Formats: sequence, C-alpha cells, structure tokens
Amino acid sequence: MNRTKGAIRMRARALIHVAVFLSVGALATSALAASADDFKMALAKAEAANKQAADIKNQWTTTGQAIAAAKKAADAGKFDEAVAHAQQAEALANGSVAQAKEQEKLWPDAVIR
Amino acid sequence: MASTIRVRAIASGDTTEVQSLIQHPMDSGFVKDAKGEVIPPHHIEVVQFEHGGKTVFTALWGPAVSKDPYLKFSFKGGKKGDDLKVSWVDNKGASDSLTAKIQ
Amino acid sequence: MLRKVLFAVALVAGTVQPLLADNAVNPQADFKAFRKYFTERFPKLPLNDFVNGPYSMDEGLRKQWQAKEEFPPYDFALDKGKEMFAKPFKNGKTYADCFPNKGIGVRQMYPMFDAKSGEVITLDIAINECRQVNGEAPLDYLKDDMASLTAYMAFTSRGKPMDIKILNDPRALAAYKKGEEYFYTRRGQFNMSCASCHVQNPGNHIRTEMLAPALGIMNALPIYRSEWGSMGSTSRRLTTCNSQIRGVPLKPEAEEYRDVEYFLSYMANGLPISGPGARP
Amino acid sequence: MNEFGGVPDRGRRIILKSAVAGGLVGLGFGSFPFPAFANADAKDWPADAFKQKSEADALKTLYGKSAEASDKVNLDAPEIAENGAVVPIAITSTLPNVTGIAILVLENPFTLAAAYKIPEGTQAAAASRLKMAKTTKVVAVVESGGKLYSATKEVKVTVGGCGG
Repeated sequence: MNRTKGAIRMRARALIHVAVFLSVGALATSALAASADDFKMALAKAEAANKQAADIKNQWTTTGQAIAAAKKAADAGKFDEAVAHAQQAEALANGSVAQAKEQEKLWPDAVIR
Repeated sequence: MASTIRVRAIASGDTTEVQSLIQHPMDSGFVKDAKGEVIPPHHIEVVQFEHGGKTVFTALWGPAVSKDPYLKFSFKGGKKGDDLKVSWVDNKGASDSLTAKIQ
Repeated sequence: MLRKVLFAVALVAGTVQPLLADNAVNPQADFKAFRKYFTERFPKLPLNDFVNGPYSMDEGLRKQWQAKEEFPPYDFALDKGKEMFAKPFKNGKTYADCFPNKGIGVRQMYPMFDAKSGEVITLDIAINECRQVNGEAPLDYLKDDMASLTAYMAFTSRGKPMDIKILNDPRALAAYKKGEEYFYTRRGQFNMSCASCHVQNPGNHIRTEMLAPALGIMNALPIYRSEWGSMGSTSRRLTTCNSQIRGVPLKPEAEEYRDVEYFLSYMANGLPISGPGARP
Repeated sequence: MNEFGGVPDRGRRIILKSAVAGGLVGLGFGSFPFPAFANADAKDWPADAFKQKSEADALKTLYGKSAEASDKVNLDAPEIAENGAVVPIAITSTLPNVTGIAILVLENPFTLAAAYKIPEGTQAAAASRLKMAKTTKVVAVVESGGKLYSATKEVKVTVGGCGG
C-alpha cells in the first residue's frame, strides 16, 4: 500500500556548496603556503560565524566537524589544510545563519491549510 | 534482582505453547564500541526447557541471535499449574534459571 | 466510526478559544486542516492506526512488528519502569503522589500548559519536577531510566485518546505557535523540516527507513527502536531527528522541543496512546 | 560425546563447567542434593559448528551430512527486514520424527545462527529473532528420520544488524 521507492530528494543549497568548493579549491591551487596566523584568523572567523548560528539555535553539525578538522590539521602543522577547513566551516556557518533568516519568512508557506 | 528470564507457557488441549524472552546483550563480536574497540562476543550458548523430568526443548545459540533473545515452541503434554523450568548458560559461564507455572 | 471519533475530537478541540487579537493563531483550524490532509492522503487507513507509524504504512513491516509484539523486546524496560515507579523516594513518597490519578493512565494529558510557570510541561519534565520536589536528583532525559519510566506510564495509558488542552492564555497560544513554527522550519545542512519528512513523505523511504506520518507520531512515545536495541525517550528521538539532518540538536527538553511536542500532540487529540511503541 | 558429533574445545570447556557449577551453588542449588534435572550445560554447545563459514561445512560439522530441499519445511521470514538487528524467523515442518532444527544465515560471518534439539513429543516448530549483516539467503534445516531437509528464502537487509 502506498509504498513509493523514491527517497526524499534533498534540496541542496547549491549556492552554499559552490561557495564552499570555491574557497577550498582556491586554496588548494594557491602557491603561497598558509601560516599559523592565517589559520588563526580563518578559525576566528569560522568560530564567530558559528557562534552567530548558535545564538539563533541553528548550527549545522558539519560546521563543528570542519572546525575540528581545521584544528587537527593545524596541530599537525598543515596550515594550508587547516585554513581550507576553517574557511569551509565559515561558509557552512554562514549558510546556517542565512537559512534561519530565510526560514523565518518562508516557514508559513509549508503549513497545512 | 529480577530474573533475566521471562516465560509464558500456555496449555491448550494436549499442547503447551511456550514463549520466552531472556535479557542478554548477545554481543556478536563484530560490533565496535564508542572508542572503536571491538566488543568481544558475549552470547548465550545453551537454553534448556524441562517439564515433568524431561527436557522438552534445547536451543543452541550462536552470536547471530538477537539481543534479549526470543523463542517460541510447543510440546505435547503439560497441564495448567505444572512446572516448566528454563535455564541458560552463556559463553562466559554466566547462567540463570527460572521455574514458571504453565497457565 | 470515523465520524464518531472525529466528533469526539471536535468536542475536545472545542475547549480552545483562539486568541481573538491574533487571528494567525488558530489551533482549531490547524487541527481540522491537519487531520483532513492525512485522512485524505491515506483514505483507507483507519484513523486510530496512524499512531502505529511506519507499521501503518507497509504490510511487510507490520507483520514483523506483530511477530515481535507477541513478546516485545521492550518488556524488560517496561518492568524496570514499573519497578522505578513503585519504589518510594528517600522521603517515603512516590511518583504517584505527584500526578493526577496517582500517575496511572495519564500519559494522554501531556504535554500540558502550566499556567503558573507559563511553560509547556512534558511528562518527562513532570517526572523530574516530581523527583526534585522530593529531594531526588533528576533523571537524564536521554538515558534509559527516563525512557523506562515513561514507557511504563504510557503503557498504563494505552488506548486513551490524546487529550491536550490549549488554554485560552496568550502564553499557551504562543507556545503552540512556536511549536508549529519549529515543526515547519527547515534546518540542518540537509535543509529539512520535521514536515519535510513527516508531512510531505510519510510512507516513503528516506535512505532505508520508512517515514512515519506526523499525525499521531507522539502517541507512540517513548519508543523501542531495533536500531538502538533499547527504549528511547522523546528527547532521544527529537535530538536524533536533528542530527540526522545535520543540525546540531538543542538541549533535551529545550523550549522548542516541548513546544513542538505540544503542537503535535494537540494535532493528535482523540487518537489513542500507543506507547511504548516499537520502531525499526 | 555430544550428539552432534562436534569436537569440543577441551580447555575452554573445563573453565566453563566450573563456572557453571559455581553459578548453581549461587542459585541455591545446594539445597537439592539430588537435582531432578541438570541446568543448561555449556558442554552441549557445538562450538565447531558455530565457527563454520559455509552451509555445507556447518551442516557437516553439526549433523555429519548435507540437506536436500523439501517443501515440507516451511520457513517464514520477511522479504525485507525492518532492521537486520532483529529479524523474526519461524520454522515449521510437517515431516515425521523430527529431531532437530537449524537456521543458517549464509551471508553472516558465521553461517550457523541457531540449532534446536527436538525431543519426542515436541512439535517441529521454532520461532526466534536473528541478526543479519546484509541481504542474505536464510536456510531452515530440519532433521527427520536421520536425514536433513531444507527450505531457503532470501531476506533483504537494508539496515545491517552487525554494524552497531
């Protein structure tokens, strides 16, 4: 009865993903090696954005994971990688904040009337 | 402490239907814990049911039997009020037993 | 039969008087639309069957569930809950002293709006308040003990129609509205709301799991999941829902969770308590 | 010698036996100097049979023979398991003189899941719940009149029961 095979199609937030890939890609091709200071700055930005998401109770789990990966890479002295992860985390956190703001207006459209 | 064994034995006509549930982790030995370490196998090996001085059912279980294992079987004989004894032993030597009344 | 149930439900819903100042909050109208949506989407499903979640949606799953219900694996949790419920606190009092009808057959009244605190009180919160009043440490909302206790209390309430009151109190209506907002708001990296799964896709698979309809979804809680191999509380279910869509869960029994439980339980008014439920 | 002909692991068995004996005293068995019947005994467990990784080897170790398909063995298993951790399986048979039932889950790390000894007077039927790692053939084997008969069914497992 009523069994449909299709799984739910996730409506991927294409823009955010593009942004994430661009930032990671840009760094990978960058010839200049990142320093510990670069990492600290990138991390501070990511954490600030994630704090904003926390304040509106809309953090994504992947943001925290990217921050953890950034710290781990920095601990191993891999600052290029660390900065890339931190930038990814910032993009994810910004995405979650944007999502919450957008949803404030959009959620009533989904209500069963 | 409460028994690890639950048993329901119901006589109907000349047959007694037995259902049991035993509280046991039945760890397969293939699952890792939160730290990524393999949880060693820990499972019941033998379950025995006795009625009127006779073994009426013996189950031999490997690690593929589910957690808190369930069992159902039926035997001829057994009246309301008779004793049905259930006992089990696991691969670490732990054991438990219970005598239940047939309903 | 269906009409009778609907009529009874309408009576329950009749206790609500929408806040006149704000026409946007109208639980009665929401209730009607919600019920209409699900009964039209699943016209052959008896109304009382919605509370059985995925087992109401698929014959193969239903058969496995029925086989397990012959001697459900949650029997041990249920007995533990019964024991906990009866065991006196250090001061000699028991849970029975904290609840209407001595705590037996009361699951359908929760969550309830507490006019004193102005907040929604779930059964789990009421249990911990009872403990604290009697000088006991609260139980962890995510752990087995809480789930066992609520499982027993739900078990004594099986079959009773959900009976949630939205008081004519602006704070109650605000909590209801916040619950509705939480339910329909998309979140997590997957950008999904509770409704994405449980309104738009009940009966469909997400990865390997069959989604339950939102109508009556709270009536089965707490639930024993085969996946967990144990009984899990409402908090455990809600927090895992969040992490599954890659959202950081809120604190157990956070205001938003209590409000969404209030909203969903009100939508299920008249449907029977089926908890403790079993789920894949 | 256990009746399945499996060769038990001696050293291990002695440890288990003493542990079991200790357990019995703990359960107050001391008040029955002449117990009417013994409790479940780990020495009955066919350790080797439970180590086998194929249907043929498991049956050979357990019963010393192989099975032939029979429509008198009825295996009730779901087509799609709701969760591989708990799959209800029921076996019944109309064969006469049934002395044993075994359940094999072919894709599990070890093939043999459970074996049941059916004494005279007990029906040729057993229901239980099993773990399955992935989509697998399940084989029900019934020992009747000294021969083995089997029924096979595929169970689709989408959520494996061994991943934790």
